[in-house]
Amino acid sequence: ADKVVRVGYQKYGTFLLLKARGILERKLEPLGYSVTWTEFPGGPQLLEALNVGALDFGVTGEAPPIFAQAAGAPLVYVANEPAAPLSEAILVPKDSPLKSVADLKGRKVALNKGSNVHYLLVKALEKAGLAYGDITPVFLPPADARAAFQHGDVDAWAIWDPFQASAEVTLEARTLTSGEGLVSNHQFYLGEQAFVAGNGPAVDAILASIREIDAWAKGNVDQAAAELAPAVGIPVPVLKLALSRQAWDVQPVSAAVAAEQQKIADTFHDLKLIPKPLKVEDVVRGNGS
Amino acid sequence: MAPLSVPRGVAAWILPVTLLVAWEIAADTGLISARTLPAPSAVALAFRQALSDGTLVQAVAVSTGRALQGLAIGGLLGFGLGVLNGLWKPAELLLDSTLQMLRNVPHLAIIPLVILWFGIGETAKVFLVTLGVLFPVYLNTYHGVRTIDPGLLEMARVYGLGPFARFVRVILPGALPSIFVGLRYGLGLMWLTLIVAETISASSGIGYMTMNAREFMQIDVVLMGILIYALLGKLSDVITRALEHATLAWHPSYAASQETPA
Amino acid sequence: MAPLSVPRGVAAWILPVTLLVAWEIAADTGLISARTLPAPSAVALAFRQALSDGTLVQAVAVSTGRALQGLAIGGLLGFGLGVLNGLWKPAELLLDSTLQMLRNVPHLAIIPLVILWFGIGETAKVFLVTLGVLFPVYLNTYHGVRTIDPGLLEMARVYGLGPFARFVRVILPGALPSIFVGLRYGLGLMWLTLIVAETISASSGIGYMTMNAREFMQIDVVLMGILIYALLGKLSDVITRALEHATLAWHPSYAASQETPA
Amino acid sequence: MTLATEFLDDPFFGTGLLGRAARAEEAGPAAPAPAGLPLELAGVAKAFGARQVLRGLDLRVEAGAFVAVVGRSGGGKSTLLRLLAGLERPSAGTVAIDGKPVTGIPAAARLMFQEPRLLPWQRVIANVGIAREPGWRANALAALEAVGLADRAEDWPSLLSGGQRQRVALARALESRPSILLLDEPFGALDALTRREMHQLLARLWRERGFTAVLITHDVDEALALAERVLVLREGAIALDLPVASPREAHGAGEAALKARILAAV
Amino acid sequence: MTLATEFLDDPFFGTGLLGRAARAEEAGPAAPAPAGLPLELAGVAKAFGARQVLRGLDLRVEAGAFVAVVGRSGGGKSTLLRLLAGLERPSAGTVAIDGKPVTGIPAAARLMFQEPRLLPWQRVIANVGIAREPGWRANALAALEAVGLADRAEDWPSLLSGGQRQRVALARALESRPSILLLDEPFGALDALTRREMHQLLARLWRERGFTAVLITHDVDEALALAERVLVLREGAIALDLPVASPREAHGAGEAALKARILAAV
Ligand SMILES: Nc1ncnc2c1ncn2[C@@H]1O[C@H](COP(=O)(O)OP(=O)(O)OP(=O)(O)O)[C@@H](O)[C@H]1O
Ligand SMILES: Nc1ncnc2c1ncn2[C@@H]1O[C@H](COP(=O)(O)OP(=O)(O)OP(=O)(O)O)[C@@H](O)[C@H]1O
Ligand SMILES: [Mg+2]
Ligand SMILES: [Mg+2]
Repeated sequence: ADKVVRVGYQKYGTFLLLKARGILERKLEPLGYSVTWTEFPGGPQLLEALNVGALDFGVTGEAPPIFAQAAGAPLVYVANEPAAPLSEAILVPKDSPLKSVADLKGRKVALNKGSNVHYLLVKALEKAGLAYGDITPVFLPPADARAAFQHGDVDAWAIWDPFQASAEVTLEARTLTSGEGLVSNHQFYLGEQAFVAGNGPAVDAILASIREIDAWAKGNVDQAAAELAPAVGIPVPVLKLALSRQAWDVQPVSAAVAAEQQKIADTFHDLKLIPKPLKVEDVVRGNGS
Repeated sequence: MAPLSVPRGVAAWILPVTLLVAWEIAADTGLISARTLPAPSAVALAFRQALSDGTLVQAVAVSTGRALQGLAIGGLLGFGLGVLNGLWKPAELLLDSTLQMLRNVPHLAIIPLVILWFGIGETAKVFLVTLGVLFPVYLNTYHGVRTIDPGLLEMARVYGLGPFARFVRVILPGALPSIFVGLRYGLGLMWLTLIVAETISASSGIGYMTMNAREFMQIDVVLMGILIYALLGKLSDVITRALEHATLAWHPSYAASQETPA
Repeated sequence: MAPLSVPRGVAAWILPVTLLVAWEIAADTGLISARTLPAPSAVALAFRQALSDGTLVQAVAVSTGRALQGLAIGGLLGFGLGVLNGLWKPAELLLDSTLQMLRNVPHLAIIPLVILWFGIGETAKVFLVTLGVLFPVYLNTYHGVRTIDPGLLEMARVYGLGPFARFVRVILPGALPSIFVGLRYGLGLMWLTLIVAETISASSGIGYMTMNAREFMQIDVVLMGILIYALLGKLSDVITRALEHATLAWHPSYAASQETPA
Repeated sequence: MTLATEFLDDPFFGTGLLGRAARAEEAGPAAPAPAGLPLELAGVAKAFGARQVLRGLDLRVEAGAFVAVVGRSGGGKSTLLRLLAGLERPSAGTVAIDGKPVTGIPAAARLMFQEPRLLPWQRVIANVGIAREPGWRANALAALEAVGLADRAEDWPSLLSGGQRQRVALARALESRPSILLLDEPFGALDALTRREMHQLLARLWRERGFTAVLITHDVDEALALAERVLVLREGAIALDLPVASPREAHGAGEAALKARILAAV
Repeated sequence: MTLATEFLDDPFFGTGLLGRAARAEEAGPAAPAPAGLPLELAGVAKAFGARQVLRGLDLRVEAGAFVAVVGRSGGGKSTLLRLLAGLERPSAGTVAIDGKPVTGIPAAARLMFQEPRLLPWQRVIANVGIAREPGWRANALAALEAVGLADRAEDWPSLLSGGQRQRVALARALESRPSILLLDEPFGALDALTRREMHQLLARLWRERGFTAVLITHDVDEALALAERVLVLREGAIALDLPVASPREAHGAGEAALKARILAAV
């Protein structure tokens, strides 16, 4: 194997299972590729590496690729997992007086700026008839947000799995609303433009590997949880809850998914999170790239 | 090598300006792609933009406020502990080793604890800056106090100077050059810690601005942040130099450095 | 205050152990909830677990490798630059100000650039540690060299010592106490920078271990990481003290500190 | 010589009762003219590690006496003064000032060290008035004038010549007006003429103020010219204890004999 | 006195040709016995800021001469030596060694400073052999023995007494075997007997090695005892230039007259 695929992964997700099983290596070997795996603490960092050409392929949530595209990163949407709206939510402490999203008016909500829950919060407020300006956003990365949440510094916390599940189980946090009916919450598989354009068979082999692992995971949530738990450092029951809410069926990015993604981009533009509007469909695999 | 007969103020800028020009040329000729590293002119544009819409001034003002509070508290604590441990053996035995251990704990790692203790408000940020400034000031003050000429201390005691007079007239001036090194370092760390501190629920400040831009891959803004940090470093340097000049006039090496420009 | 007649090695641990015991008691009596801050015994458990499954040893080994490489490069560079700028005015004019500016640039902010330059491999991490170690060593070496008794340098020149002999016999030993302060600080920063460096695509090392645990809210592992950092700080302290003891035997204050335990 | 005659008109170093009264007025009633205090060393030994420097030294110096100590280089003279100033603890025996054993730094004694020990970060005048007693500036300037360095009052010490530094240290010791003045080779870096002026200055102040003086010198002539009593320190003990009659007489024939005796004892 | 006689048997300070040959062998053929070099100052002036220290000094010293310089404290004696050692640049005029103007530090000259300037981080013996020439350890030990400090070779300098430090500095200056030896009050901290021994040592070495010597001293007797020529420096110029016939004779009647002339000139 004289060609290399550089894959970026995060601790929590299908790629960790894939890596453990060696499926990808087996599928790419005949095509003359070897695989190097690189772990990243989050989607933005993963795409940062992809942007400067240090990575060929990776997986993130829905928000990071929008910022990467806005920054001109040479990325392509290759595929996505189905919607998993239950995998993100707005939580409140168990004894909180807040009963509905509308009660958030004038309250402090912790969230990771520019993440999928940022979009969720906007949508949830919209639905409850509140303006974004009616709440005070407190931007914190998950670990810090949890500390603030526990400490009572914030009234609510918009968060995704597995942090969401962990807060539900260990802090007995109450769900104000999940993403259901508000957002779709996809996972995206993203490739570097030149790599995707020049290595079609390899990309297809990667997708085939993901399909294989998805199929396995769907039927073996318990075992998947047991396998991931030591690496992630999250108790098995928590992980099981998180994984059970996840959708497992990788598919090419459809026009509908692209359109949803476009809505997120437009919302972020309205929030001035990105400086200029962008067209998601320009960087979807198969759409001329 | 040809003697440099340019004034200090100019010589100091030769290297940074050369680097900047080289970078611009490399960017303009396409040697580095603008996507991965925007040209200085692009950064200048971001600069002008941030200046004109007031975000930059506000960011610097907010960060400066936090930085100065942390500097005041951390600097005084570090100085006090340095003097205490430098002069009083039991304190040194009891505290120094613990301080050396605490010093080694990364700010990034203790952020959850800091939030638990201080919440997500300004206190937490100022606390982190305090920690950042404390240790270099402590270490250098301690070293400065320890290495004071014991002959001069003996003299002061024999000439009837009480502890306070000894401190003001012998220990402090003797340790000052070293304390300034600590201050110099502390002034730098003050800004560096702030970038960590401003990941705690900040919505303003240059650390926040830079990290936010990094998250969203606005490389031109990140570079602008880096330049601002560099300029703040230059500013700290100018301030410390002025302080040294004012207080170390008696010191052969400090006095000389000001008088002989080449 | 009663004289402390305990040996240095014991006295140094009084404070940390007291804190630990107080924390355990507070945790056991429910004064602090175990969820927000696990008891030391819980941390000890995490420690034993990590030790027995080998992850801890491996993490420390990997990090130590990176740290030592960065220390070697950064320490030598900082030392060299400090000596150069301390001795040779034109170099100081040209470089010092730029170094003071670079020093002020946060590691967190330049990670995108570092990835751009060095990729996501080991080089990038070692580069960051190098940067972290370079500046304290530079500043303190520079200060040490600048403040050497000019009378001794004159003597050395009059007695026919060439530049190398002057360096080895006058400048280096004269600057050594100050260089050790820089080294002490550098040894600390070495680990601190590593935690930042190990957020770049690492999957091993104590920085990674701690930050990962932080991300997934394993507070006991985070605390274990903090304790390990503290112990590494203690180790650095012990090493520097031993070095000081070995090389500064002539120095009244360093020699004394070793001989009079109270 | 011009300097020595100027002292007469000097408000600080004015002669006799007049000058002393003027000074007492200046400093207020809280600072009476200091009088000498007696010193006593009984069986004093001092060792640094294995090196026995002083062995069983017995010495009584009466209040207001002027004692000179001579001895070989490395003979323990400075160590003796450091014991009196409380900077060293004896390995055996006791050191007492005014009948009270010395613990800590006795407030009554001032030591002029063998090296100048000037604070490099204080101007010359501030070094002289190091204790900052009320009116120190005028007193320090007067003391500097007495040692011939009034025009260097505002210089940094590092710009002075070796002899000038020594004179600043001397001015500092004199300005502090102690009951016991310990001088460790105070004139070693001075030329013959300046040295003679300083002799006169010291002799005059001793007569006026009545402090107890212990002077270490390597110049036997100097010892004979200034002291009432000359001690020879040899092998850690007092080898000769010689009273000198009317010490301030000019070089006579008797002096040569004394000098020979002292040199033989050294 | 015991010390002075020991030099005769000493391999390093051995007398006459024998000693010199032994030394030359030791150091190899690359180090010939140094001979003195002439010095010349023409119209030399030196000012520090507004303070004019030397004004138009003219002086020729022949190769191998022994010149003593006396003058008031702060009169510019040390400055003169520093000019010769290349540590200061004249404000006007030229300083030349062996006909060549001094730029930088002349390799031929060694200056024994007014302060000991010992490296605190080197043992006494390493301080003496600071230049680390081949065979330095034996030479340094011999030099230390000559100044009576062989038993302190392995001590740190900070543990020495004032006079001992000065003798270490003297040993260092002698061990370096220069063509021009500049001595700035080398015996100021020594007692009369040690001083006399050091006089004999210096006189002997000068005779044996033939270096040019410039000695600053505040002791006129010392100047007369050692030098062939005594210069008085006053107000920045040479006020008296007095040749001394057969300088190493004992104190005679003529000497008193010379001394009186010198003191009058100072
Ligand atoms: N670097 C300097 N800057 C300013 N003035 C100086 C400097 N060096 C010496 N002087 C002044 O020059 C004069 C001559 O100094 P120098 O050391 O040559 O005197 P000296 O004859 O050796 O005196 P002494 O016998 O006291 O050692 C003094 O008044 C001194 O204060
Ligand atoms: N702190 C010390 N540690 C070890 N030895 C010391 C210490 N201080 C002095 N000595 C030794 O004690 C002896 C006496 O020293 P001291 O300074 O009293 O001599 P001195 O009579 O003043 O000599 P000099 O005339 O040369 O000044 C010397 O041999 C010296 O080396
Ligand atoms: Mg002495
Ligand atoms: Mg002089």
